[in-house]
Amino acid sequence: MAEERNPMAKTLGESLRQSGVSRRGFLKFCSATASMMALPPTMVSAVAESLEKAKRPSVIWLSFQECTGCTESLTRSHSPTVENLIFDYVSLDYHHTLQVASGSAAEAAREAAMHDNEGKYLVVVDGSIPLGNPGFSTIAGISNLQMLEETVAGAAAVVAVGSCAAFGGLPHAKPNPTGAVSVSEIVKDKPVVNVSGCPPIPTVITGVLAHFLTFGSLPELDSLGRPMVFFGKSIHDRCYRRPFYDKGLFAETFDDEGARKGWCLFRLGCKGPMTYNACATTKWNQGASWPVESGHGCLGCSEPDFWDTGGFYNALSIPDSDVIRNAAYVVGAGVALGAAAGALNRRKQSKAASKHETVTIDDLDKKS
Amino acid sequence: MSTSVDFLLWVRGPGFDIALVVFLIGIVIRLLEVLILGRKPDFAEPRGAELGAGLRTLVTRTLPEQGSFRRSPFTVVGGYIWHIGFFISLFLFIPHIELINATIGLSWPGIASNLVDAVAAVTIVTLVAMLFSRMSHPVKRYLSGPEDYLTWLVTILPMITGYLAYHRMIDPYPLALGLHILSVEILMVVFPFTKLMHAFTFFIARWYNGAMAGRRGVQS
Amino acid sequence: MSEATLERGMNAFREQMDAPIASFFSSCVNCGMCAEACLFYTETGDPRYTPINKLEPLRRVWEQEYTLWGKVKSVLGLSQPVTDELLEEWESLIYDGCTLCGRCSMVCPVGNDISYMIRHAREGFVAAGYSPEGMKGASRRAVTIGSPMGVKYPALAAQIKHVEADSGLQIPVDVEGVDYMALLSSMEIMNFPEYLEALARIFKQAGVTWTISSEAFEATNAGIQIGSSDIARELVNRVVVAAEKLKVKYVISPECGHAYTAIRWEGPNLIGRPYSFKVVHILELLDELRASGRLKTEGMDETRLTFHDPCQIVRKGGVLEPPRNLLKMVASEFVDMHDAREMNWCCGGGGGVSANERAEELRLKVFKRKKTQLDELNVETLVTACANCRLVIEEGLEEYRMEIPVVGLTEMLAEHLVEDKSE
Amino acid sequence: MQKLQDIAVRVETKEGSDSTIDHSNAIPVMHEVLHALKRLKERGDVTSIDLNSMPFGPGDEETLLSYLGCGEVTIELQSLGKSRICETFYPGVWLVDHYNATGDRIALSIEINRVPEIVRSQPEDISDAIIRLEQQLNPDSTA
Repeated sequence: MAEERNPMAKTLGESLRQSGVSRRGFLKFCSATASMMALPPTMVSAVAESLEKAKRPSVIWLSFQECTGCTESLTRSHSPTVENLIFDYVSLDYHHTLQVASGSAAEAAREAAMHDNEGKYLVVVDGSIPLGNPGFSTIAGISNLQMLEETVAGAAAVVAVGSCAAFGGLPHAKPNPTGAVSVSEIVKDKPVVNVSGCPPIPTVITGVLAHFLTFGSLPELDSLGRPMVFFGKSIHDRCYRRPFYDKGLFAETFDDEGARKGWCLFRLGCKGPMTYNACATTKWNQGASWPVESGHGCLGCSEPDFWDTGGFYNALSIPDSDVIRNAAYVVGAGVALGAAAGALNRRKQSKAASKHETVTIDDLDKKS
Repeated sequence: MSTSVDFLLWVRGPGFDIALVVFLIGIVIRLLEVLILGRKPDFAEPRGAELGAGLRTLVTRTLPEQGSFRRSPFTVVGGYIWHIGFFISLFLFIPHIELINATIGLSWPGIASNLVDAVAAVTIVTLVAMLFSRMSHPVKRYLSGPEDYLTWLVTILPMITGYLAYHRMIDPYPLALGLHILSVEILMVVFPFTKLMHAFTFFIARWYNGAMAGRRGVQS
Repeated sequence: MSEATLERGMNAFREQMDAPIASFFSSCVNCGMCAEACLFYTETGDPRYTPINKLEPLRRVWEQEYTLWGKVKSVLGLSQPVTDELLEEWESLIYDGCTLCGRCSMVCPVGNDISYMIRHAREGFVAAGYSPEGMKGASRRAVTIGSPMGVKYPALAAQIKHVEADSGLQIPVDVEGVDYMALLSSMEIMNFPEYLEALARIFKQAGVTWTISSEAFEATNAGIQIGSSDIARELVNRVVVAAEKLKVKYVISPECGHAYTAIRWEGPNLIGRPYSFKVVHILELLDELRASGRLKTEGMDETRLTFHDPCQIVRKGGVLEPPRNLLKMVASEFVDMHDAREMNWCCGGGGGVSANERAEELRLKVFKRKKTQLDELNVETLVTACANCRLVIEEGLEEYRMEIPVVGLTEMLAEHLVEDKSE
Repeated sequence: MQKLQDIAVRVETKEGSDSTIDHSNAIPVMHEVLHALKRLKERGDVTSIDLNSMPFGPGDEETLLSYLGCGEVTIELQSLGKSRICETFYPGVWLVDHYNATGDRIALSIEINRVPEIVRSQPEDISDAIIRLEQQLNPDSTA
């Protein structure tokens, strides 16, 4: 009975074997897992070795100021499916949207999971936390901040899923009426992984969870706390349209010849060069496509403040101002000032000429 | 200025506007300051025409005089490499062309980015070598003051930040891009107040030199 | 009695400022290439002799008084003022260490005419009282006596008599209405009287009507060398008055470099109007006579010889082709130096340096440049067309124990003149 | 419900034909395969290339798969869903295509090996087989 209630007692290897999965099947599972974690195929045996001993961690999923897009994304995960995920990888003990329990039963489940897995459970957060007024977002009468703080207290690590949780996201966009902040601005004493994206790629969410399951640790992170394996390269660097960029072939509008030929979308405001994510390789919807492949530039949704970078259709480096008009005024002002400076110089010149005392042979010497 | 994106937004917004104002006003003032001074009339009977000789010198000074080349090949070759490299990086790198196109509507074909990358690397190395030369060559060391080192720094900074941004060696990218733009803005702000002005005034200088010599019947 | 003061010097610097100078200072990038064009640097290795560095005082005046930014810097106390100490230190650079040869102006990649600036900078130095004693003396003698070497007309008259006796030719003096008025440099009167005889013989053969003015025979202009337009104006004016009084069509500048610059290029600007006559260099006139067939020579000099291009006549005077056209008439083994014509190296004594006794050691040191050039060629004779170059080179050759005779081109031509048998 | 991958995506080309646009990311993979095959022959090195991590453009994967084709051997694996393993036109180059229980692809890779690892009978499974076989033959010997 205790075993039933605490799924972490059994290793993944044991539970798979018990359910009649062969070693070959296990290896297949490991290959898929390695691929999901974006690990090289040479890592499959290491993955297998770890997974053999791995225990399904308890996961508590908290949703704050969010749109449920992240959960929607997760449920679109095909590798593994969300069912696989829950059955094979984790014990999802609390999730607003997915759990059957509701009301006080739901909160009781959360508290039980926290109690039973003290120090070992994983907290997944989607959505930002309003600091402006705790009342802006509450669950069961508990403010987001309070719930986060008490849930995280006994957690092993926190995964901030989606750009809202990772960087504040849309609620944080100017002028940020709710005073929204990211998870990492509140949680300072636990490791926080940011799985940014609006929404994040489902495989990336599951990949991070799988990594925690497999190795019992968090993956290597970049400077923004994102897993390197998924966020280590820019969209631009892995974009199949990159050769067009290098050749200077750009679509000018969304329906011109260049757009039909699949040329680079840089001029249409693509944020690929500044955006780090795995879209270009992992793609979306069972590998069907991704934004650039469907003909629209990257919005940079996995980057901090992507909402405030001055328009989705403007290139990042382009100045906002009307340069030609400003330059005209400025040059006009320059001409006026320059003419004045020039006139001063002329005056100095002619004043010197008028002050000129003829040099004669009698005043070649300096008298001291 | 809490995040790198805020920083980027500032450098490409108000920062750029400030730099542009200083750059343009500064250059126009400097040029007018020079030109309005004028020249005294020359009553000596000319042997040759000023115009043709002046224009020719404008072009011919681009090539070094043979003897100077033999005596200071490093200065000449290094100067060529980094100037050309700088201009290739500035004007033939596709994102720069895009920027110019987006701001003033002029466009021209660029070259492959990896080629620009190689050119930029060579340019940076050459600029470093030029600095060593400035610090070690007796004449250059003697002539050099803080301004010479400052202008070197503000010239190499956009090259380095551009290189780092292109290779994503600064994280996060908006910070890299912001630093690159900022370094260019520093260059623009410093420009009118230093010897960097030679990029504009050398036209005037060469013309006067050629014209004055041409008047005497010598092609300088 | 007035005196030279820093204030007068500063005023002169301010007065000299014009668009060319401002554009030159704006353009300098301290690349140091002008050093390599200057024999004072190449032969001493002292970076202070870098041409653009010689202009530091003028540069400061430009930056601090003629640029908005420089004015701000001055107010903030970020710039160093021009002081007596600075001028004193720089005096030796701008007078002893520069011959105004203009070679640096030919190589500057941004196009700076450095020697133009040095000529103007000297105005400030002289007004502030910082010029070499030797040049001051030459100026005083030129103004008071009429010649920097102290030659008065009686001395010339004696030489004329001597030449007339030697050659049996008449030297016309103060003849009105002739075509040409010839000028001489004191050195030609005192050291190379052959020049006068050569003129007489050539002009006789070519049928040129000419004269010498007893009032203004001196071609040299110490004012140009010391860098005082006021003194230069006084000296040029004497020539102009004499030439206009004698109603000549042309004034002939002799084989003297800076005399040509003074009378041909600076003169009209010093007196502030064009001349009523034209100025030709003797080589220009000879070349013209050659071209029109009025100058006939016979025989060829078969020694291996080369031509030293005087800076002020060739590079800064534009008399490029005549010397070579004329040499071809009389020399079969003519070779050019490695750097010749407008890129020739200075003898080291121009721009007043030869009149500046304290610069002698330096002048002889930098003569190594000419020595190197000559060593490369292995010539037997050196021809030139400037009395000052000639004297400086002769001294230099003596210093380095080289036995190469130095000949004036005009005299050389006269030696090969076809003798008129009709008389 | 119709699956997304079942929606026919046709890449439009200028001529409007069905041929796919080559974004030329297939050729570099083919080169990688060639080098791996040489290593397999010379040193017996096994290589596996995960195609999920390739920055393929539309049509690139199709192009690559059509280059590789399907050769003499095709193996179907039934374990935690179906897996299709086939030797390509190039012996030693295998395409390993894993699906989950609901029929979604979970991994696609190229393995350069004499026989793909996953096809070999695993020692653990062999041990298990021995036990089960013994049980089968001597149902009474174990309790």
